[in-house]
Amino acid sequence: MKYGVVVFPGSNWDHDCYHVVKHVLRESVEYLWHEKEITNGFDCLVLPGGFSYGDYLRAGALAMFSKIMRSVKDFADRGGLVVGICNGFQILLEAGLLPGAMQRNKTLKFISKFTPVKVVNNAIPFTRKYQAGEVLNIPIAHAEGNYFASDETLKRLRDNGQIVFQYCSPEGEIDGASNPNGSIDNIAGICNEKGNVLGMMPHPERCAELILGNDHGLRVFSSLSS
Amino acid sequence: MKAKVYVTLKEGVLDPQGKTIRHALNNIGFQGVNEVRMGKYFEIRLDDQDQEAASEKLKRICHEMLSNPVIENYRFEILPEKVDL
Amino acid sequence: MKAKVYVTLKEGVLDPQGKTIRHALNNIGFQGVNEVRMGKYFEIRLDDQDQEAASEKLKRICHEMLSNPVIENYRFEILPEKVDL
Amino acid sequence: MTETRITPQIIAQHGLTEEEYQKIEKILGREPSFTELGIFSVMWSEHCSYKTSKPILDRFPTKAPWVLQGPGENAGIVDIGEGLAVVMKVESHNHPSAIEPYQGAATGVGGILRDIFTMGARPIALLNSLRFGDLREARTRYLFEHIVSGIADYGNCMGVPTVGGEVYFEDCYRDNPLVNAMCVGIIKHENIVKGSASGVGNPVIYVGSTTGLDGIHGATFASEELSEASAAKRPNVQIGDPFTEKLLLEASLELIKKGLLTGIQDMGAAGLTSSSSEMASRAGNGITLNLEKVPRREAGMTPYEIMLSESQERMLVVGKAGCEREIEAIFRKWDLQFAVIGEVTDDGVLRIKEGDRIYAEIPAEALTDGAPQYRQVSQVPAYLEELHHFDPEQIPQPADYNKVLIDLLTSPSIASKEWVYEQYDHLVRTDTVVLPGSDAAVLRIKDSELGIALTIDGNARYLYLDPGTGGKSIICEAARNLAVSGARPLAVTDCLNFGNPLKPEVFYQFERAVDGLSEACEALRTPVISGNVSFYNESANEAIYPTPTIGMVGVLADVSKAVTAWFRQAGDLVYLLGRPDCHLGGSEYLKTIHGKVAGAPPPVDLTSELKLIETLLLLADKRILNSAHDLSDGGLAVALAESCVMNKNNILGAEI
Repeated sequence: MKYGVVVFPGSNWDHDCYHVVKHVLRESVEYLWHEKEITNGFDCLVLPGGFSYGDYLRAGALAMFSKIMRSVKDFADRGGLVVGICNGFQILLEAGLLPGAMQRNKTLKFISKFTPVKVVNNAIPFTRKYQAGEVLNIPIAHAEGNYFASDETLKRLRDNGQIVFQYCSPEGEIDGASNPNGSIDNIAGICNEKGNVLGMMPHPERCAELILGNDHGLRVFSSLSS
Repeated sequence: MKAKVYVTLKEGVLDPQGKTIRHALNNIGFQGVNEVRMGKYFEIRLDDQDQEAASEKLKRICHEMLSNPVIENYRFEILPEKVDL
Repeated sequence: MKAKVYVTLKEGVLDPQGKTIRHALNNIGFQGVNEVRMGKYFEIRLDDQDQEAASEKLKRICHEMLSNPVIENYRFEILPEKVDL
Repeated sequence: MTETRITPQIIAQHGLTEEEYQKIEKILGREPSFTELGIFSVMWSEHCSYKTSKPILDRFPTKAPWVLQGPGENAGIVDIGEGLAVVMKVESHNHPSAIEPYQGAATGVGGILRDIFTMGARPIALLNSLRFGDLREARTRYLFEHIVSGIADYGNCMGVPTVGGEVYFEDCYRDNPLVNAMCVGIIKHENIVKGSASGVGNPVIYVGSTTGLDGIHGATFASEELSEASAAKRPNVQIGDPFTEKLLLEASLELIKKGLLTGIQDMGAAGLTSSSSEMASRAGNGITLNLEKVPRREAGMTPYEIMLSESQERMLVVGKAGCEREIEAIFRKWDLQFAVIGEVTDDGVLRIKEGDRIYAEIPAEALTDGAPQYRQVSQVPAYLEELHHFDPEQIPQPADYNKVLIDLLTSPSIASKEWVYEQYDHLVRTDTVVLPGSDAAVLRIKDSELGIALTIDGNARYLYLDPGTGGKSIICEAARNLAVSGARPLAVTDCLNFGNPLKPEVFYQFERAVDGLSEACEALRTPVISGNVSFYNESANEAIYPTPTIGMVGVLADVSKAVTAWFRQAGDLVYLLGRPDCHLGGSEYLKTIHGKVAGAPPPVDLTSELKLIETLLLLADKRILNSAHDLSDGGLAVALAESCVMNKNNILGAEI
């Protein structure tokens, strides 16, 4: 597996995704500067968390115009694996690679804490090594994670099984009480129809080593290897 | 050429900030505030002298960058340079 | 009664967002964008029927909550109810 | 070269005394120009020259085998082994935060971050110490909410985790909140860079945001130089731009890693003036600046305004001659504005030119070390006598101990600060092993077994009642917070927040506090490696409590041996270490339950404190402890309660 971690001006989590892939998974990985074209030979692109362009105007709004995004789109269209984490997810939404949009958390505050998340679809390349319905405890850290989608988009997401992760209670209940940011249907992560592009707000790279609390997030990456 | 751009949320799209502000206003004693919707306001200064060209350019700027078509509408007004904003 | 409120940064106060947006617009080929200033826009619906009372209330709402008097100015327009926003 | 005529009134409005002005004339051998007067007034201000506090600050112990850089540079540096070092400093941004809480606090974080990465270190953690008035007042809630979100937004955007801190509520801070921001970075010894303009002929490069009229201190009066219009346009609030700062961070580290520069410094207080004169004087060289090359935001800015502007997110870099092309390529990569605005000279003079007209020619050393030092009068505060007449016997035994414990646990200063730190990203960089809420934050270092522990502590009430003992006790508290977490305390960075030093009672508090702090730093072998002094903190023209806040770093030989503060499993034994004698003086119990601030703080026995620390380190090293928690505000009962409920996934009880 060859990973490419895209670095936008303002990306913060590029180091951490790179670390997990290189040192924990022991797979090959390279940084991809946002002004470069993507050469072939990559199996998975990671759009990391952070504050690309300071999240000015809208989270992820300005990063969408980086040169690299054109080749990220082509890569995805050709079936390449793309995962957007937190800011990366926001960029995928702004770029139209995933449907819907992010709004400010209902509390209007930045939220940083470990949060129970349920694996709803374990049939895409990123979630193969999870059980369906498995409850993970993954950190979230964002101010704009309140996912919105129109009714017909929501219907399509449900019908095609494109909802991959949902916020839940420690026991797995999906209800208002366990929704940290007001996201519609407690949505924490979705994929495109083909299932090769995943966007998720929780940070799997932050819980990929036991020393950091748990390794629930590691399988989002390790599911891709054989 | 100067332009004013208003970017607002589409009907039916929840407005967490507007809702919180209305709630806060009631808490500090403002009665009769039925609804608050929050959007973005831009003042842009363009070189173009010609109204048509400026309007064309603004359309693309608003559509491609300043607004997110999934959840937002935009409106703009173009004012001749000498008008004080 | 409906009101439109515009909250903008005072002159001389740095606007990092406006600066970055203008820079991004130039980068993607929009020439002649000299300045972008970003502010907030509110649409508020009030119970008050009387223009005077509404205006008085709006002044306090803007001063106490919608704007930060240290770095921001505000302006508002009041429109009779039936006008479509 | 003269511009405006210098009058006694202009001198006074620049905060300079008649004697100081005469000393300036002696240094220059002539009358100063208006721009020179502005430069002297800022460099000889209390904030930049420490002229009132320096004689006292010299009492701090600053040496130890592991100290690589003590006070005097952008930040202090300590060795932690394996060729690695920790860079650390704390700064205050109290007055700007009282004017505009969100931007004031945000730019405070921005400033302290720059002090760290200008030493060549990658910032890896932020902490903050905040103090407010009574939460029942709307203004206090407003300051509290906006200061916290200002700190959160800036730190989160920079991708540096905020891992710890403290928040206290005391009436004396009502109009004068305290915002102390601490930053820690990590660096390999060979990458350490000093803020000095070495290498005659090297280019002096300005990089970052454009220069505006914001934050120009000193005289705000009308003269030819400062037209009424510019005075009106001169907002006294600086706006933070964390995105530009993130670009500055990455570009600076890249420059340093590639060895393309000999010195770099943040344009902090007094902007271009302090950065250029300090870098020149440290290297024993001079700097010539051509102001027409300075990127600016406003047209028609005068040399006076350019030299004194405090616009944010700007750095001064001394590049290696010949490397200009590579340096500029890195700035372009990170889309940063830059300009070569001068060069290093060998005459030790700060020369300011615009075009070919010279506006200032001042020996750099006179600016950085020439300020006169003052011996203030010190006098025992009258309140001390009266407050020490406190007889604990007359405090009635509580009728309902449960209610007292609940009242203590719900008092804002003791209650959980989760509402605060949940707004801070404390996990970015995936190194945070012990999260906020325990006694100290612990971070791992990738590719090493080492760990570092961080805390920031203060107890203003103890110092109010006895500055000397209070000073000793907060050093011990910080050291204990590290030791209970399994880390050996190494060094201190201090933020000394006090009232007006010209008041003898305040100066007594300052002097006694520094003595107490010094004595404890000496005994516990935690030298002071950096710090900051903030005077003139007044509330309703009454001084705040004497409030030093102590940032301390400790090291763990093996980060897997870190210890946390919450109980782990039923059946474990609970030990109380240290002398269990009882003191109510200055306690939270006395304040919260009886509304009294009186008595003397508990006496401090430094030798037994050192023994306690050594014991805790031994226990942690042998992995005997399941948890360890420091007794501080609220005493034993609160500490036990906290250990029971801190871990929400595993709430336990305790039988004592």
